[in-house]
Amino acid sequence: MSHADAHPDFLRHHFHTPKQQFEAGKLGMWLFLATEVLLFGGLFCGYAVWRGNHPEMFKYGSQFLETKWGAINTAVLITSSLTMAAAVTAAQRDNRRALVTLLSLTLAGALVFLGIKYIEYSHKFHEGWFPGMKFYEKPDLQHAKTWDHSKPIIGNEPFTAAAGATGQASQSAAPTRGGPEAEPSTVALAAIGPAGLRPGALEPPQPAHDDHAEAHTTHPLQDPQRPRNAHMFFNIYFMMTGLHGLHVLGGVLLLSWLIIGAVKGRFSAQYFTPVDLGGLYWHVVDLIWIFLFPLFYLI
Amino acid sequence: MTTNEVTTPIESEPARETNYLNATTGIMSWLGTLDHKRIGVMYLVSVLMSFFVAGLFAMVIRIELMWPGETIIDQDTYNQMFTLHGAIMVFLVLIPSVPASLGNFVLPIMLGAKDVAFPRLNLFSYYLWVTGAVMAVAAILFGGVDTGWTFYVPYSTTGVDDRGAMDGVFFLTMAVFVLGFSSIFTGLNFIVTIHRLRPPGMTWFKMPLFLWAIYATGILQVMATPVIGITVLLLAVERTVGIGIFDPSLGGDPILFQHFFWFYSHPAVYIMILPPMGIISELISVHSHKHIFGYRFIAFSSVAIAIFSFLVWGHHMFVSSQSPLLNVVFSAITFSVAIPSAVKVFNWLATLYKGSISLNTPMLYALSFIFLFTIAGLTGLPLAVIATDIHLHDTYFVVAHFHYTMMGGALTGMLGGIHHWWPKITGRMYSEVWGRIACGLVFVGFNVTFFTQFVLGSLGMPRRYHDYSGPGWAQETTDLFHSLHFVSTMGSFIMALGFFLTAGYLIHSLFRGRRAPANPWGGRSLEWQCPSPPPVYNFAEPPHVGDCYDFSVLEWDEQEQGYHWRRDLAHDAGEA
Amino acid sequence: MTTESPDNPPSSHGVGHIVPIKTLVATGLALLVFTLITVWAAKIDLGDLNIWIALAIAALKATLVVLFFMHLRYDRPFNGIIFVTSLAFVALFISFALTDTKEYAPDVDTGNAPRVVEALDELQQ
Amino acid sequence: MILTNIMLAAAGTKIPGSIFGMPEQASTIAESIDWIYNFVNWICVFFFVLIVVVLVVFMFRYRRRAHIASTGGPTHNTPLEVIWTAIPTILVAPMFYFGFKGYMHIATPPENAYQIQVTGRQWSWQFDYPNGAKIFDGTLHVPVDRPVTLTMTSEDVIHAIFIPAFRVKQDVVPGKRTQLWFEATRVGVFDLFCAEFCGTSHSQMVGRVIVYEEEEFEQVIEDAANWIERVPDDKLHLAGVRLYNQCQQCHTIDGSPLIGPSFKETHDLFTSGGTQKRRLKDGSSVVVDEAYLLNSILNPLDQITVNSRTGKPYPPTMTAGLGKQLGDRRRLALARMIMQLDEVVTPDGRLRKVTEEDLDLVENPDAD
Ligand code: HEA
Ligand code: HEA
Ligand code: CUA
Ligand SMILES: [Cu+2]
Repeated sequence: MSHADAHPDFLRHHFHTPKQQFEAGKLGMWLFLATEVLLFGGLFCGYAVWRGNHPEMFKYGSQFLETKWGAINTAVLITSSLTMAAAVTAAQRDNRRALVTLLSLTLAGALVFLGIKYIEYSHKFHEGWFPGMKFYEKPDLQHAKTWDHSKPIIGNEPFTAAAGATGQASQSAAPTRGGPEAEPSTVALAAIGPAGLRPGALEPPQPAHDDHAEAHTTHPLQDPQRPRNAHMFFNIYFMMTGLHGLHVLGGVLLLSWLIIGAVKGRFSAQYFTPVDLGGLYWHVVDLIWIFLFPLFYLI
Repeated sequence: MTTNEVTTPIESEPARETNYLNATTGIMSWLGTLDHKRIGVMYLVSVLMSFFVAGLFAMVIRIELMWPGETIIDQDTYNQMFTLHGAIMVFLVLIPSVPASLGNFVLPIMLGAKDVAFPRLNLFSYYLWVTGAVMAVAAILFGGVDTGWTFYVPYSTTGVDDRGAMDGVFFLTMAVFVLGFSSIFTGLNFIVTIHRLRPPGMTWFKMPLFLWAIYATGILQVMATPVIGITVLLLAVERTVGIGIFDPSLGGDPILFQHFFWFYSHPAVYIMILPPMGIISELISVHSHKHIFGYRFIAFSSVAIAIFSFLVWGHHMFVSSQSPLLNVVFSAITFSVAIPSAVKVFNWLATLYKGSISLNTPMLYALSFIFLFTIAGLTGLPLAVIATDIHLHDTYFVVAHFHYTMMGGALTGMLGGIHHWWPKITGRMYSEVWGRIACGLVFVGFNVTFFTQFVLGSLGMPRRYHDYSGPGWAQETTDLFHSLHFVSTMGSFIMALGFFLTAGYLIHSLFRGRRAPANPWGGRSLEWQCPSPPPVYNFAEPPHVGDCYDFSVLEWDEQEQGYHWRRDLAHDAGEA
Repeated sequence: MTTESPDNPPSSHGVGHIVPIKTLVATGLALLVFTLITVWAAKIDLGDLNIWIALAIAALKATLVVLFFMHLRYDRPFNGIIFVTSLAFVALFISFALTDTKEYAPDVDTGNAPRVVEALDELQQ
Repeated sequence: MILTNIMLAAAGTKIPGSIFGMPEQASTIAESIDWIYNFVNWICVFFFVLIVVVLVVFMFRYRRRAHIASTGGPTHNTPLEVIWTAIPTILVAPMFYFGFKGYMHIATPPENAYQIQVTGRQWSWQFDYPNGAKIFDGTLHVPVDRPVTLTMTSEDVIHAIFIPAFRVKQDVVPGKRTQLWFEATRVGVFDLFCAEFCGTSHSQMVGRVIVYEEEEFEQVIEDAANWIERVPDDKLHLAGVRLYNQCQQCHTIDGSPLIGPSFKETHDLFTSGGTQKRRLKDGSSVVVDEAYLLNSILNPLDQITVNSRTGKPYPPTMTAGLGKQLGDRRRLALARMIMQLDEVVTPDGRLRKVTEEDLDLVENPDAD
């Protein structure tokens, strides 16, 4: 019974050997990563289906994302992944100074990434690309400078949609016999759908008072060429990058905790499990971004 | 190792050896415990409480349906009742039930380990469960939820006029999210434990079948649950800010939601049934004192069910306007799940052959499991046949089917497990007589309640109906449905009485029950080698691992009212 | 006591495999190069092919990360199996769900899609 | 099921249809579906009986007699296990096949079927016929022995049409057009249910299918298309009674608020001649007159009313679709009905029965 003679501090009572503990942790982490993959998998599925249905939304919407920022962020994450992997090696080699440095570099990478995302997001918000219908209902027209106040932001949309759909419906509907009640549309279709339950959604926002009249540039949302519901592209964009961003945020906390541990000297060649597992997590965050980047920025 | 524990009559109760229950005291020693056994017990208590609450809702549903017209509650309340009943039963009760309570308790002991791989994660899972439960309560307080447990869009995303409201649906979906992670962490923990904490000699094929079942469940928990997480997250975001993925007016696809939902929720039904199936494998073998028949087939059938179950979710969507191609594919694959299930049923029967069957309470539950699950599974077949499912979908036939699986199967199995391990968990024996009576009542009541619903469903009674009379209803239809609903409700009263009794005698046994011997039933798996209740770290030294279905090494001790190792074999029993 | 069960074989060296920094740096550089390639490839208009090329490069990058940064190359195969399984399930999910979108009211909800896609294509040429 | 049937038969309830509890057969596919159902169920019965008999026999034959381990018996038997893995595998194949064939039949509507458009909304059905007839009261009129295709969509949430006697069911999905077809084989009246949960009054979204002989059907549809035109103006409020079916899920006539304001309340406001006004969600109030009524039927969301009992606004459940579909004259009829509510409600608070004579439609009996 070797555990009786060598039971180091870090070894939890129900494990027999450090190796057993390490491998348990590692297996657990891989399983957790599998759940992360599936969690994002759901979003990727939503992306695939939506894009399959509405390629035009994606084509149009992605123009407003800047490839530059996306590419820089990709590079940042890859580099921080590299430093993270190196940190693990440093820990395994008992090189505490290198460990602390490398972890700090990784953390810096995470922060830069978040900073860039912040720039991108605020830029988008400023342009009026918000996640969710809810926000489109009440655009702050009074203080906005970039769009034409006299034109509705989305108000026209569901209406045209409904009209288009009903028009089609009446064509494909069974022949109608003239009569006082043979109104053109027999099947009012879809597009007004659930919006019918939500009164505000259909009403064009009230044109604002015209005291900011100098800002009469047409906003992309008012572009007549714009495909229906094109702003919905940004919903999936915000959902996916947002959830990814939350994971980066989680990574920031994790890395800070690791750095503290490393400074205190808690890790060694015998016990570097937290660094290793934290690294695995961080790489998966990188991995997901590797896919998000082309899917959103490079359409 | 415990064969020489002293038997004591109930009257004079001497202090016990320290065990996990009395090692430390005070409420904090429970709330902050890392001991898998205590966590298991906390789960058990919480899950049973939730079951009673949801059961109460079920009784309200049944009473409402007893007569045509509005009997006790109005339409909206009714809709909330079945939603909460379904959601609580599924997410708070059945998903965690067996793995997190009984599994937590016996898994490490069965393996011969001191604890699960990640005790803190284990406790964290429990508190996630509690958080989920609290949020479910919040959902009730914030206006309730009336979407059905399936949350189909667009109904669930457009229920209120004021979007963005933090209302019942929001809270319930977030509760499901949190509960999902509780379930994920439990499954993850168990997989790692089974992989990494098996002591020497405990090979894969020496593990009790219950652990195989838990392992297969773990796969499902880890691989399927994240999808419900993202589903409810999207739903909540869709409802609060209108993200549009599922909203047809914004270009979304409501059918996509159903894919999302069932991608998890179909595997989820096997998360519910696999562990009870594992329990049944144990019970059948132990209580007929005979080696399990076809160990490997049973073990692999668990894994097969787990894997197949990922491929069949579309059978819930045959009439949803899913593409015909998918309908056909999903129908075909659905049958594949029936085969490993059939293997299990036949192997259990073969285990009984030439057994020495004690018809005590756990065994009665096990036998009724076989009876009920056979009906449950077989009625799944007409549902899997597309042509007939078109008629049966969303009728009471489906309701009956899933109550037979979930209640007649999963819950019956769990009750069998609770009775089986009760002496081990509490150190007390319950009243065998009352146990059998209650089991009989539940069995009879259950069949009267839900068998009737098969007929009701075939005849066309749609589910989620508050009423079966009213301006549009034909009188004959109302009368027909009324007679059947009435019978069904009568059955549910019998069933409720059964549960009432069960709760009564179990609680009674806690205070008055006879002291349990280490091995009252003659079980051979490792948990019966440690005292009842077990000490804190389960085993001082690794126990003897052998064929866990070889009962010939045990003998009955009249004085102790339990089994112990045959004296002539004691030397190689690995005892201290 | 050592834990040896069929999937717990004794290993020659200590805990975990040490990946040399050199390997890591090489991997990192390769990843950066691939990033450049993918940005460049996106600029060429290949129609439907573009997305697949981008995804293929992404998959390649992901493989590198998993194999070297995440040590999977040196790790127990079982961990790899878990990861691949999760990917397989995602693929399964997406492919089934996508099969279904063809059914999604093509005549109702295409809106002005074809026209806009054409217009955009023209703009880019 | 057989057992329950016997039980219920003893209790005096008549169960129609097959022994496995299917309802009467009234469409061309019903018979084949029932055949498949019986086929699957007989296999199930066989296995069930087999399993239970074996279970019970073993249970008693091998009852525990002493505290001993079992007398032996096999621990496994691979050939046997392979056999009982194979048998179900073989048996499910025909099940799938018949289900598949039956489904393909259900899923492919015949080319020349009679077309009816269906719109589902919370919580009523609208059926539109090729001749312009629109039926709102949940009654689906169809000819016998002629394939009928329903082309369906929903204006709000998912609904489903379910006609048990025809063995058909199909979800009605917003944003999508789904189809359902059947060919009735018997003249008669059958149930029609909404089978997908759609909110509060889901259980009241039921209707009838009435199957007619061909000539009678033409007549009914003809009438349905234009009866309202033939009602003289002074009888329009009575015509409103006939249209009230689709309102009753939300609007009572006895003053109690349901999902929407009671017609009684609206009527009282109207008769007050403007002295009492209706309170609106936005805080303002409005005089209830004919113009207001017509507009609220057409554009219900324009002016959302406050529930006078709770002080909260009514949910915006009523879509504009319904009011539009009704057409001018039906809207007028409903408005008149509200205005003259006291003339259409009997002293005991029920709606008056309106006959053909009342509407001056006698010479051409109407079956709407
Ligand atoms: C624990 C839960 C559980 C389990 C184990 C099962 C098991 C099965 N279920 Fe069930 N099911 C549910 C819970 C469960 N189900 C729930 C909750 C719903 C409804 C959800 C909702 O809409 O709210 C549902 C709904 C449901 C549907 C959709 C119905 C509809 O809405 O239209 C279908 C359709 O295929 C189905 C099929 C099956 C099948 C084929 C099995 C198989 O696994 C059964 C296999 C078992 C056997 C076959 C019996 C044993 C074998 C023999 C005795 C040998 C002889 C066998 C043969 C000859 C094949 N189920
Ligand atoms: C674990 C799963 C589970 C379990 C165990 C049960 C248990 C029961 N269920 Fe449930 N049920 C579901 C899961 C479950 N159900 C789901 C998922 C749905 C679908 C919801 C949806 O459509 O969204 C559903 C729907 C459902 C319906 C259909 C509602 C509808 O479609 O309109 C009905 C109707 O009869 C019903 C009845 C019952 C009854 C009588 C019990 C009984 O077995 C309950 C017995 C338990 C008790 C009675 C409590 C304990 C006893 C006491 C506390 C004693 C004293 C109490 C009294 C006498 C009142 N259930
Ligand atoms: Cu419409 Cu249910
Ligand atoms: Cu299923």
